[in-house]
Amino acid sequence: MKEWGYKISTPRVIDLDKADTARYAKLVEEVPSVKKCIMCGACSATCTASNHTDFSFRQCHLLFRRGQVVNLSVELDKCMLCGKCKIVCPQGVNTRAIISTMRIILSDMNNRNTPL
Amino acid sequence: MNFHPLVIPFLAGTVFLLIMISLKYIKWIRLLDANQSATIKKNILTFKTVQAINEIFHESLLHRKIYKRNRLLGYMHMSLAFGWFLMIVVGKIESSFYYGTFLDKPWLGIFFKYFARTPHHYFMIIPFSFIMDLLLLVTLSGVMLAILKRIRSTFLGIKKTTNHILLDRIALTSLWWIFPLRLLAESSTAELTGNGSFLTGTVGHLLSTLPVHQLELPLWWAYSICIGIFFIALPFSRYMHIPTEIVLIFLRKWGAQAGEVQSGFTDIQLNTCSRCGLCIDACQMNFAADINHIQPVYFIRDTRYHHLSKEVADNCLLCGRCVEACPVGLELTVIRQQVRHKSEIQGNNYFEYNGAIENTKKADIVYFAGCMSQLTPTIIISMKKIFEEAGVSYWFMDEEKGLCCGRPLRQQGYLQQSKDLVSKNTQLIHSSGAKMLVTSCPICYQSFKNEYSLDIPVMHHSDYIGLLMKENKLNLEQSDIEMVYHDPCELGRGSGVYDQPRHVLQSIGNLTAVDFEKEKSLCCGGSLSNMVIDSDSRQKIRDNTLEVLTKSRPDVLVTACPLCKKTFAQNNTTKIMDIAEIVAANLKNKIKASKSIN
Amino acid sequence: MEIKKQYWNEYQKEIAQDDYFYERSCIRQTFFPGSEATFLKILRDELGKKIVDDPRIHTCTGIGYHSDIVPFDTTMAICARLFSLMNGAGLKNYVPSCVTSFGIFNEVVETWKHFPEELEKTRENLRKATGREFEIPDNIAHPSDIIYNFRKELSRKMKYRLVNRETGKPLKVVEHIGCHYSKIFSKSSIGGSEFPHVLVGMIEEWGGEVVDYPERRHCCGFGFRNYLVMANRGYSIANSKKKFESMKPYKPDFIVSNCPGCTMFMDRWQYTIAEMEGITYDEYGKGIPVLTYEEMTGMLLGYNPWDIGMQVHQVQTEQLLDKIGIEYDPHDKYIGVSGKNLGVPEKPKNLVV
Amino acid sequence: MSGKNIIIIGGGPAGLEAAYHLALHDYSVTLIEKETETGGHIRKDLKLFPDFTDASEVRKELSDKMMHPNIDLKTGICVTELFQEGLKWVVKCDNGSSFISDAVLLATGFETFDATRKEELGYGIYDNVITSVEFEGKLKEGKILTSSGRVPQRIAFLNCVGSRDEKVGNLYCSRVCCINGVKLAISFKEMVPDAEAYCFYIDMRMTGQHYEELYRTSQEKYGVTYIRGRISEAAATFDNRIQLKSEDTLACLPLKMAVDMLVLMVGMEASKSTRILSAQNGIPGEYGFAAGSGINFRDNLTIKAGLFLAGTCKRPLSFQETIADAGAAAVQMMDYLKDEK
Amino acid sequence: MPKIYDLLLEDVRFREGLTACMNCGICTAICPAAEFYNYDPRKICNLVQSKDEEKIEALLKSETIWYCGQCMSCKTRCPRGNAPGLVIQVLRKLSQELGYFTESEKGRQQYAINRTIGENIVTIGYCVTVEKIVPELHPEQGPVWDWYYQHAEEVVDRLGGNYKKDGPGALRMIPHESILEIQKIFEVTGGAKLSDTIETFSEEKAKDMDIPFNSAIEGNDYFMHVFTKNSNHHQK
Repeated sequence: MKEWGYKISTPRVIDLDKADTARYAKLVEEVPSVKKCIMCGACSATCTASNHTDFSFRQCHLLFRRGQVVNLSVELDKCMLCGKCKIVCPQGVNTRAIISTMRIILSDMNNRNTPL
Repeated sequence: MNFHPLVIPFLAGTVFLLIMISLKYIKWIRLLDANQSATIKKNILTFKTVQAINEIFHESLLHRKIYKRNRLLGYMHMSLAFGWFLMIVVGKIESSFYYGTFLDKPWLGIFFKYFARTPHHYFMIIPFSFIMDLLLLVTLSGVMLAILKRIRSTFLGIKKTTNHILLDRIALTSLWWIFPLRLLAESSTAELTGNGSFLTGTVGHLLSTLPVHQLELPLWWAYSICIGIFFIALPFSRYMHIPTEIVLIFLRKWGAQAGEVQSGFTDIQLNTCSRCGLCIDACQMNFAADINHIQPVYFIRDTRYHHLSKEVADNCLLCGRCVEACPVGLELTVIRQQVRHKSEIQGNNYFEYNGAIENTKKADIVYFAGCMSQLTPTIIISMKKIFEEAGVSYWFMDEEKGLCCGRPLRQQGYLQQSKDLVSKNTQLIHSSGAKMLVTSCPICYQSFKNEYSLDIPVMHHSDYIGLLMKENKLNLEQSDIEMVYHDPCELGRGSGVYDQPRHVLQSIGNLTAVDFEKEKSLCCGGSLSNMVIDSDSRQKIRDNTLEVLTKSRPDVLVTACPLCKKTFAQNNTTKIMDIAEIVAANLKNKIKASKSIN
Repeated sequence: MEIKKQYWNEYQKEIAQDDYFYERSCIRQTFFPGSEATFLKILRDELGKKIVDDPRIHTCTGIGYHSDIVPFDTTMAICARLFSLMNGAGLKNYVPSCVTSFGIFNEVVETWKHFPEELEKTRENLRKATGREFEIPDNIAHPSDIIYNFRKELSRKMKYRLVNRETGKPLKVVEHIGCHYSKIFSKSSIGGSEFPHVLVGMIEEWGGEVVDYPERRHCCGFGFRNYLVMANRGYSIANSKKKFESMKPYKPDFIVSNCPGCTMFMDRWQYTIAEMEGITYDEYGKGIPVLTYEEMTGMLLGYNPWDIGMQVHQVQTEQLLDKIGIEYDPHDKYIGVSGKNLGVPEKPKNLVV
Repeated sequence: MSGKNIIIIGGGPAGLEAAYHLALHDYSVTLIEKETETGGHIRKDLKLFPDFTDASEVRKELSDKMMHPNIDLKTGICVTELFQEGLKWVVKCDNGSSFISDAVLLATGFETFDATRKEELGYGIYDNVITSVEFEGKLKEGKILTSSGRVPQRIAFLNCVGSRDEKVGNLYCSRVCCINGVKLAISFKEMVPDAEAYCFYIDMRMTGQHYEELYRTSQEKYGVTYIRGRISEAAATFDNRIQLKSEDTLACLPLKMAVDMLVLMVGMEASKSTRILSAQNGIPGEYGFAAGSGINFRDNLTIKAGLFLAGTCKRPLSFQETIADAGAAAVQMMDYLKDEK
Repeated sequence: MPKIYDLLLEDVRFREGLTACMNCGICTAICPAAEFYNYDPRKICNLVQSKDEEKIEALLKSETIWYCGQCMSCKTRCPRGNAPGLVIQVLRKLSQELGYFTESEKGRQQYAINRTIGENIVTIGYCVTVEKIVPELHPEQGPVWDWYYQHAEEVVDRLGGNYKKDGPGALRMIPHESILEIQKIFEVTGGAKLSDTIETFSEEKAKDMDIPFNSAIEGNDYFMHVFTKNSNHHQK
């Protein structure tokens, strides 16, 4: 076999034609208030975990929305569920429930090895 | 004669019941967790056992707790339980006398009048049938009340009664029928044989207009069948609480406690719930937010029958008001947390970034404000002033980069994650060599007290301020300011801190009592423990609580929890202050509190 | 379609009619020397134009500049020297063979317009280094502009059309415009940045049909440092792959580009993808031929394919020649200048040749 | 009668509303509209944001006001010349007629941005790329179909087309496209509830009353998806859908998707008449709009005594703002005509 | 040392390339690098316009600035008339002048480019020629190229070239005087200086990483290291 010294890069684009939105649908069903998010980032600004690491709830939630769930559960584990985000959210989004529900949805996925 | 096929339904029921109960007992005992069995073994042969028996007599038979709370309701339970109990005992004695032996057929007591048809050669007949009629009358009065409760619960001072499943209805109806049928059956026999007394005799005469001969046997059959049905339904219905409560009382007296995961002891508690529904009225979700499908009675039932929904499990403030209301003292909030346990998401080392956090500071006191206090900076400013004023050497543990105490995770069933935080915080706290930990957040306080095993005392600032005052390190300005105090759930019911904050406040101004105080105090609605409830319902609860608290139009509503403060503040018709803020604002001479606090 | 035409008319640029100064391209002359020769031949023999090919010319430093090892000042001065050579030849119309050069010259001239101090600095530098003076050309045009300009004239001289001889249907052609031809200054491109007409004009004039596929405007992936350093080539190939996947459903007969780099890469990457993953983007596993616009023109004018360099493509071009019905001598393909047979390149594992 | 007469150029909301107020105060008003019917852009609308009022109701109310005896409505003729003679104003039209008045109100409105100027978005090239105006038209017809006659299952709205864009020379914000996009997305979801609607935006500028609430409703009730990013290019796919490329700037990742229909929320530009007439009278202004004599006060006045401005000939305004502005202009004209002897 | 931001401002390409960015992401949307690397031109512009010296310095030391492929697609579309591609050029220039480029894997590659393209320009007058496309280092060039490479003169000249000979034509030998002029221009305009800078910092880095380094390319481990090393940590 020929030695190339490199391999073809894979795209890292959000492809909404391929992205699996079933998980997000499930999240909406469990935590309807997620729909009210305006991505203002107040949650990430106040986050106790973000004080220590680059964890961003807003980002995680958006990636989940867009079906970008690779390594997301590892990221979600950084949350301590302290609840500050919920208190500062101007839209009354139930942020903690979103985190917990995303964790459960993702872990279900891991256990069964089948996307929802 | 001493046998007739009509006793068969009764016999069948009894045998079945005894088998079922013993099977359940065995299962539960085998499912107990390690420390539970250990403590039980330790205490089984102590005076505690006697105490248990005493309690069983008072609670299971006399229903003292309920009686104290609601006399009529207490009487209802007592008349049913104790009345029936005595009828069985006295009936047994009577039949023993009659047949001259204690070892006669077990059913003869239950169907005594039917079999003892020739009473006249037997001298004790008068007193015994009098007592038996009396007991029957008492029991019947209980049944009347029970029926009345079903029809108009408010008559017994209950706003909302339990919405029962079919099985419970069957058991309930059969139970209700037992005693009227016994009355009719005995009366008919009395009419024929003359073995009745003031009740059965009289009713018998009234029956005489009917063809008593033909009626007697069917009535006895019906009586027996009702008992049979009741006994067969019992193990599957709410009435399982009767045989279970006894076990619970023993185990509890022997020191058994619900752990962080479910065990046989959980099962016992699940079966002990009589679905009386007293928790429904106690629950703010019910009376303030009109959410009435998630109360402990339903939660416990669904858990027992294994069809608990995530929503029912999670939709609870864990305020603990139901625990206070529960007549059989179930650990309702603990069981909720048990079922929330999220094993599928367990793992290890969730917060690797904790590694970076180090402490080099040494101090006498570690001050942990808590995440929520970061959103109420005036509490933190006030605490700093108070420490300064009192000249305390302290280390502000979470001033820049704090961690969560771990309780919120625990409450949602993320036990492993929670433990990771506990161990890191423990390490930090000990590293400071402090002699005491002070926190501004009741949630953290509970956590440090019950979920950490720290080798130093933990105090909530409301308590700690009292201590400083005792040591004369703080003097406060007395004024005629009108205050009411709100007991935060985690601080009051959660940790039993009721009086200390009140003492502190009394030395600042006039503290007016409110309708629901201390054990009965209301939740602000902001609780972290409920991840389901929407913001509208939260607001309903908050407003209802505020209404109660501010009835006396106080100048200030004082609380001792940043979360309560934040929640109330979102609709503040009245001025809301944390106890630390009002103290800092009223420090005598020395550093005067800044305007920002008033 | 109407709207596109409107853009093309809007973006008509000034192209000199005669007297050109030619600058060779590093990549073009290295990989497709025949194309440059063909261009000169077409201009001189077919169109009878004057075009100077000065031996003293050299790189514009473009590749070095865009891979950041050559400062802008240096690049400006180097361009200035090339201009002064043009001035020396008494010419005013500059024709850089390379699209990157074309971009560089436009950028340099624009910079001088906006920042006269830069122009002064450059004059100063060139004087200091070489004692030369220079004047900015009146007109900078890419060879493809010139071919486009004379497309009708050439069309008349053509032996062949871009038509499938069997079916009589127009060939489906994918055109790829070098990014630096159109994207840096839309005004410098015929048809503007979005729908450049420079190749479309030739293809449609000569009977072909242009394929409009989603990734049409996407870069070929050269990315300068991204190809120059072996470790980065995964980026380079991935971008071409993206284009191939996007054009595949349209079943194009060939690809033509006006950029030296793009032509070479889109040819070589098809080979590499075939060898790495066994994937090709045509039905027969041969790949889609990639031509330079000079080759396309020369081919249609009836030049011997092996004289204009169609044998130095990795994706074989015979399939296309046959479609159009161009006669060629297979034995002539691998003959060197001296007339001796240079032997046949070895066959790839997957790509059919 | 006051004896004073006034000419209003432009029969859109501003012109009509102003004409009515002036007529009420006994001025004889001549209103000139180049189209054969009045109403301006409102005629193309089905519903108005933010409360989904029927556009036809609004039109009716406006045209009813034209019944006033003091108003002389002249439609189908276009003003070509406007100049001052002494204290009088002269208006010449393309049909040869000319009018004289004591004051003139310029209510020449706006034109929507010509989307073909954003080539990369493929308007006029790909059939399924349409403008917000055309989409509103489809709503009016009561059916939304792609060029191939299918009901779109996925549709994208792109904000800021022709606004906030140096490449087309419009640095300003057209102010109403954001809310209009929300309105259209909701209308679409009401028609095709199970379809997906995406709005690509840079900032959601919900400046008017109830705008923000409507935005929230669109998310909560209709599940419209908002992506913060500007679409960079649109291209037709093999199956004739539209492939979009943008960045999801909040996820910091490039984003790509195919939609059945792309709707360009075209911004407002100064109308031809505004450009011509304000140029003839040396009225200054940016982007071809006519500027009033002051930003804070005298916004409806011009440097020329007797020449007034109302509505979107000055700058992008919402319908409600235009009506308010027309009233203000009318008052200013009356003040002027009172003083002027 | 002056502020990095001021140094950026000194370059016309920076002034040309960045006015106020509105973070619309239109550049990232069609950026080929953003598609295959953890790269976002919008974020870079936003970071630079924040004028946060610390962040900018970190940026100059990062992998990020080296991902751009200089296709300039961003310039075409920006609604504020910016050109992130130009900004990148200036950032890279500074990263090299300040010696920060050796801090990143992609930055270190500048050495390899300098030793190939850079040297070619000043020695043979072109960025590349046939003999510089060594098949071993360019496997993707394929068998046809191998054949071409072996018979360069025969093939080139048949195709109308003038391989390594005097006079005009493709791949001819460029007259010596011209080469000298090129070299002089490089000295006067800082081209030579930049080349030396890259060389010196790279040599230092080679020492730190203790990888053998020598002035030739053959047997120069550092060259091969930067030319071939890929940590594959460039997507996230």
